Amino acid sequence: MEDFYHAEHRAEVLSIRKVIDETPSIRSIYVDSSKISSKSVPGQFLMVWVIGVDEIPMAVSKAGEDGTLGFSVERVGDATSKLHELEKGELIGIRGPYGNGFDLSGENLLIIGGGCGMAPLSFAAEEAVSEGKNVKFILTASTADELLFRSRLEKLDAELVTGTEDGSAGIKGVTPDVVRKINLGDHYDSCLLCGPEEMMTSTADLIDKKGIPIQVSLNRYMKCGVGICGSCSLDPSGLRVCIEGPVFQYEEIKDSEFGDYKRDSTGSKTGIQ
Amino acid sequence: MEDFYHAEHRAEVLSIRKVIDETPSIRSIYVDSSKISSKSVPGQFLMVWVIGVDEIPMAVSKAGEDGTLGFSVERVGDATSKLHELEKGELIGIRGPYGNGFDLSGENLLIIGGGCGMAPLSFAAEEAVSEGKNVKFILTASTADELLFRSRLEKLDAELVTGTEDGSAGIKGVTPDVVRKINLGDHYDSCLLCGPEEMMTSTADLIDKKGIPIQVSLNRYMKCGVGICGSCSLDPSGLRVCIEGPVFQYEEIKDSEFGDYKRDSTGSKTGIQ
Amino acid sequence: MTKEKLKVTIGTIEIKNPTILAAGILGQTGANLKRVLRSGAGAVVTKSIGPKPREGYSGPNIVQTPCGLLNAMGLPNPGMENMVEEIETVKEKGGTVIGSIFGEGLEEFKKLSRKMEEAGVDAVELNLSCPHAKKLSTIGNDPEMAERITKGVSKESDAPIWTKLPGNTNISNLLEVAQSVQKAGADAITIANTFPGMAIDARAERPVLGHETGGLSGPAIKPIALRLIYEVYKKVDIPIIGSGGVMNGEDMIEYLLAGASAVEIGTGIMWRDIDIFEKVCEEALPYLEDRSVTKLIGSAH
Amino acid sequence: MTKEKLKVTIGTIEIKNPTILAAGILGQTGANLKRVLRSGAGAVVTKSIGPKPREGYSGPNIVQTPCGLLNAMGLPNPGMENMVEEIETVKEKGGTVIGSIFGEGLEEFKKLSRKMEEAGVDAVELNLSCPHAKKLSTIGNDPEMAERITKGVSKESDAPIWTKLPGNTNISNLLEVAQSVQKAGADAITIANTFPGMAIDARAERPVLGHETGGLSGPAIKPIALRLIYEVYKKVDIPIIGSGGVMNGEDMIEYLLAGASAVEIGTGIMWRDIDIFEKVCEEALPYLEDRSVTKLIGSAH
Ligand SMILES: Cc1cc2nc3c(=O)[nH]c(=O)nc-3n(C[C@H](O)[C@H](O)[C@H](O)COP(=O)(O)OP(=O)(O)OC[C@H]3O[C@@H](n4cnc5c(N)ncnc54)[C@H](O)[C@@H]3O)c2cc1C
Ligand SMILES: Cc1cc2nc3c(=O)[nH]c(=O)nc-3n(C[C@H](O)[C@H](O)[C@H](O)COP(=O)(O)OP(=O)(O)OC[C@H]3O[C@@H](n4cnc5c(N)ncnc54)[C@H](O)[C@@H]3O)c2cc1C
Ligand SMILES: Cc1cc2nc3c(=O)[nH]c(=O)nc-3n(C[C@H](O)[C@H](O)[C@H](O)COP(=O)(O)O)c2cc1C
Ligand SMILES: Cc1cc2nc3c(=O)[nH]c(=O)nc-3n(C[C@H](O)[C@H](O)[C@H](O)COP(=O)(O)O)c2cc1C
Ligand code: FES
Ligand code: FES
Repeated sequence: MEDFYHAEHRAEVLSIRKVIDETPSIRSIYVDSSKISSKSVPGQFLMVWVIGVDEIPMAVSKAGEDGTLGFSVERVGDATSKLHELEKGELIGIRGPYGNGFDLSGENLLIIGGGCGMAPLSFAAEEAVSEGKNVKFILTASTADELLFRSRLEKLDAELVTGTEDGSAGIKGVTPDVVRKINLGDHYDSCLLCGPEEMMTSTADLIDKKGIPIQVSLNRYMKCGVGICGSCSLDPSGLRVCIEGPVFQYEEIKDSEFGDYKRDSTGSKTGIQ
Repeated sequence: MEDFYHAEHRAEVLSIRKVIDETPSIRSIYVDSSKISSKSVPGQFLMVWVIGVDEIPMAVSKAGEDGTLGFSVERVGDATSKLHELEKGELIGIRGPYGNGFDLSGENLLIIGGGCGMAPLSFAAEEAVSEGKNVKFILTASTADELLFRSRLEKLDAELVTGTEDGSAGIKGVTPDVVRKINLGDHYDSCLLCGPEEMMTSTADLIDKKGIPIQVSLNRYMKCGVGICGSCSLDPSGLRVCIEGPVFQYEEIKDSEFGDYKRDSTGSKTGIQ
Repeated sequence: MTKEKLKVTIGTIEIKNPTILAAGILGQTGANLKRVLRSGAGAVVTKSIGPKPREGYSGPNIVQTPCGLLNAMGLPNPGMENMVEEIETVKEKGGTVIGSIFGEGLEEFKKLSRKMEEAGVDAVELNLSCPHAKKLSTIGNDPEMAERITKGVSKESDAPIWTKLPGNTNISNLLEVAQSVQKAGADAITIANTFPGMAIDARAERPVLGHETGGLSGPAIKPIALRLIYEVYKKVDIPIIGSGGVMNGEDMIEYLLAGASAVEIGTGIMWRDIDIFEKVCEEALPYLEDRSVTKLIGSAH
Repeated sequence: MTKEKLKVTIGTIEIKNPTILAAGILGQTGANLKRVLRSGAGAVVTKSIGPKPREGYSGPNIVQTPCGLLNAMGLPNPGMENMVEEIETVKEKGGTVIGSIFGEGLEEFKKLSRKMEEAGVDAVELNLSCPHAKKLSTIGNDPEMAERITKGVSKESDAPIWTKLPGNTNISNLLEVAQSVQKAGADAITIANTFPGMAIDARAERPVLGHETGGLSGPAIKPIALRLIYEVYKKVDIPIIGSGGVMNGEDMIEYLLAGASAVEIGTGIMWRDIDIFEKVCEEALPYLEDRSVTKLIGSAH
């Protein structure tokens, strides 16, 4: 078939190879697609067609050399609930990968994740460790049960700190509390941050004061993933989270809508939570 | 620009770089297109857009490494007459090259051309000689004036025989007469033949008896050049002159319409002259 | 059995697989039609034939566009008299042949249809996509004219009548025409033809095609044609033949799911050569699993 | 001077070059519009805005096809109230902004147009490509409705009115609409919008788009849209804005030669990014030689 016939932005419909219920609200879904998997780097995302329901962005949480492609879904509404119902053998559509991904250069990386933000970060941590870097990982959640990928990270040759809001595991407190309580140096080349937006702003503030360059992975309403619908753009720059992001240098977006507001499916401004 | 955007079968509009009046009825036209020239081999043809008039097939008579692309036009009707009027700097459109081209394998080649058939054959002869082959070229025409590319061929390290119907140059007689009159061995690996259809059938008959494999270059009404309109197809095989030809092994088409009839622009059968 | 799964019936005609050579591609000589049948097509449609030999337009007759092809052939054809001979050479060898015809009005359509039947075709396809009375529009955009011609021809003919409608993106207009044509007795509807289009050369500063405008075919138009079939399928009960940009097995499956009983393939030959029919069938098989083609028709609804 | 050559006027509006951001692409926030203006666009059209915030359809909202893109966004937009704010942030910085609106009937169109004027737009574009009373058809295929809305809005408004017509391949129908709209006082006509189309997934056995059908844009449709402009140019005297598949400078020149005074660019951004406007202008320059853009308009006729 001729080259031109290839439609990059058309979902590949695949059958689910494996589902794993990671926490009470998060499930990982795995499919086989060497086409997409081989192109994916940590921080990039997929557009996942939940057939009959919707198409939504999901960070790549695993991209194996054998073609394994995984993402991890928190149940929050229609499409994510449907993803929690699907079983092995059922079909989903996937296009991507999209976005820029994390910059993993430097020797010493600090990675801080909250809730579902762990999905791209675990992938990033594995990649960094396999490249021989020193990684310190701070894993936080509301409660012990919700600590995503804890055992996956424990297997890694990295320093792991856990924290929970209710103290059911690790250090007690919200993410910035946890960061404050541990003895964090300033020798990191880069800090990777992903989680709920409030967690990101409060944590970034702290880390920024230490002079460590921060990369934050943003979450905005996405309809196209290819940079034309404009639903994911940031004020006041017009940077598109699906193209120029989802990972931004904190410097770039410090003075943007980040932490202040986002937009809903109509394009109207709405709160960040 | 993306690959898919490339429309192979769309004319490149070019300004004429040079015209040469070769004989009273034949003119050569040269343009610069390394894109087309670099892909052209002897025996292939171009679809030439005579802007405002028509688009017609023309054999490549020159394809230089510097991007020079040439063809030679006999004035027979509207489009060819217009080509005889155009001057340096005026625009024509060209798409191609199309068709299969001659097979120049073997050490000893016999090349026989009549009239405008010399156009692809001169290109073939030059190519063969440059590859170190032994070439015998029989150049025929109605009269001395119409011996196309005579001086071009004289410059070549090849054996040249000329013949004219009126005897004004070389051996007197129609092509098969000329062939008969010279002492032609049977040591040729291949004979390349191009000219008016009657000349080709009568000459092929002669050469075939010597057991020399013959390649004939056919001329049929062409509207598309890309194998879909069907106007150039041969009976009874349905072989398309624009795709599977214009060069055929004589064996392949001996028992076809070749020499018998062809089709006009309506697709109706008509005489070969 | 694999081959059995590909069989489809269009009204009373059974064809061995759902790939059909589209009208106007390699279709005006018996030799061409036979070659395409040998290459695996389930059936072949002839070039659209008129009463007299016709030259068509001056070139350029084609020009490629992104993922598409524009053509303005101008319906060149050898005329019905000559065509009968060509068709007979095909029917001698066997294979399903559909005779495509175009005319100026009902009487001409009737006469041409009769001749096609005499030549032995398995069905007659009425090409209603040529401009008629109205200068720029086509018979196929006019519900009354389309009905009148379909009814007139089908009443007098023994062969099944397929009415081929133009690609018309004014969907309510197209649905009206499709329903009229069904009422008039058409045995099947073919949708679409090429879509009117043009290319202009930026250096020559004039239209590329000799006829200035032409018809767009190929993968570029597939989404548009597919949607027309999807909508028409909801409104008519006769079989639909899909046409527009079928390049591979997946494309054919899309058309079947939308509601087509078979597909006509034309421009695809330019990219994938004459054995595209065999290739498309091969590529479609995995999607069938253990089902027959007929089970898929319309099941995307 | 190079830059001077690119200037065009559309009625009373002068824009620095003939590339305009098409409606619905990156057009619902002030930040986006400003970014596109900074990237070299001669003007920007906003997303089509309705009276209230609107969510649009469930995804998938887009799917790529050969050389094209299908979208079914469902006209999501923040509503006129919110949009006024966004537009004001653009006008503060300068630059030509066209406000696109869609409504259910004349009164809504009038109200929206008034709001757009208050927000400071340089012109209002009426999007007549949305299905209205007739379930599947659009206002823009109905000459009376199109005339009524254009006339009603333009009578009351100070800003120039551009009427945007749907891609309608029933050309006599389209010409009728174009002439009605001119009579009704439109200052310019934009042609075309996307062409209705769809994609079906062969494995999922259902339409890909959440809304099942959508609109086809991109290079695939260029030949069709170009021909509509070519035909409409012969019949109207007001400026025409071409839209459909402009990817490079050569494409823009083709549109100008066909009769467009400027082009709207949308989907091209997907392949060539936001600076496509600058790129298109650069690439067009060699074709101009020593002429200004205006000299080329309609000269393929
Ligand atoms: C780049 C990126 C990566 C993401 N990665 C993950 C991940 O790895 N795991 C995960 O669980 N979630 C991830 N999300 C969030 C996820 O996309 C939403 O939770 C999901 O779309 C909700 O869909 P729903 O139909 O279940 O919810 P709905 O009921 O439709 O909405 C619930 C909330 O989810 C958000 N949302 C809904 N649709 C979208 C959309 N199309 N784009 C963005 N947000 C939307 C809105 O804030 C909405 O209020 C990511 C989002 C982005 C932008
Ligand atoms: C593969 C191929 C290579 C050719 N190479 C050359 C060449 O190198 N030099 C050369 O002078 N001629 C060549 N010809 C023949 C040339 O194409 C015709 O002479 C030319 O098309 C006549 O066009 P016209 O408008 O001047 O004549 P018209 O007045 O249109 O017709 C005169 C005769 O030319 C032939 N002809 C017309 N149009 C076509 C067409 N589209 N395709 C084929 N034949 C046509 C017909 O036999 C017709 O009767 C070649 C033809 C083919 C098929
Ligand atoms: C060169 C060419 C000639 C055509 N001639 C005819 C014709 O004579 N009659 C007709 O009904 N359709 C004709 N068509 C339309 C095709 O039959 C077909 O409907 C259309 O090309 C779409 O299918 P495709 O994309 O597979 O080519 C022609 C198409 C092409 C490309
Ligand atoms: C994602 C998307 C959204 C669109 N939204 C609108 C819209 O709101 N209003 C409108 O008039 N046209 C809309 N259009 C049509 C475009 O303005 C444009 O006319 C069409 O896409 C053809 O141009 P293109 O090929 O350059 O994209 C939209 C197109 C796309 C691709
Ligand atoms: S999701 Fe459409 S522009 Fe980012
Ligand atoms: S010229 Fe059209 S098939 Fe050969």
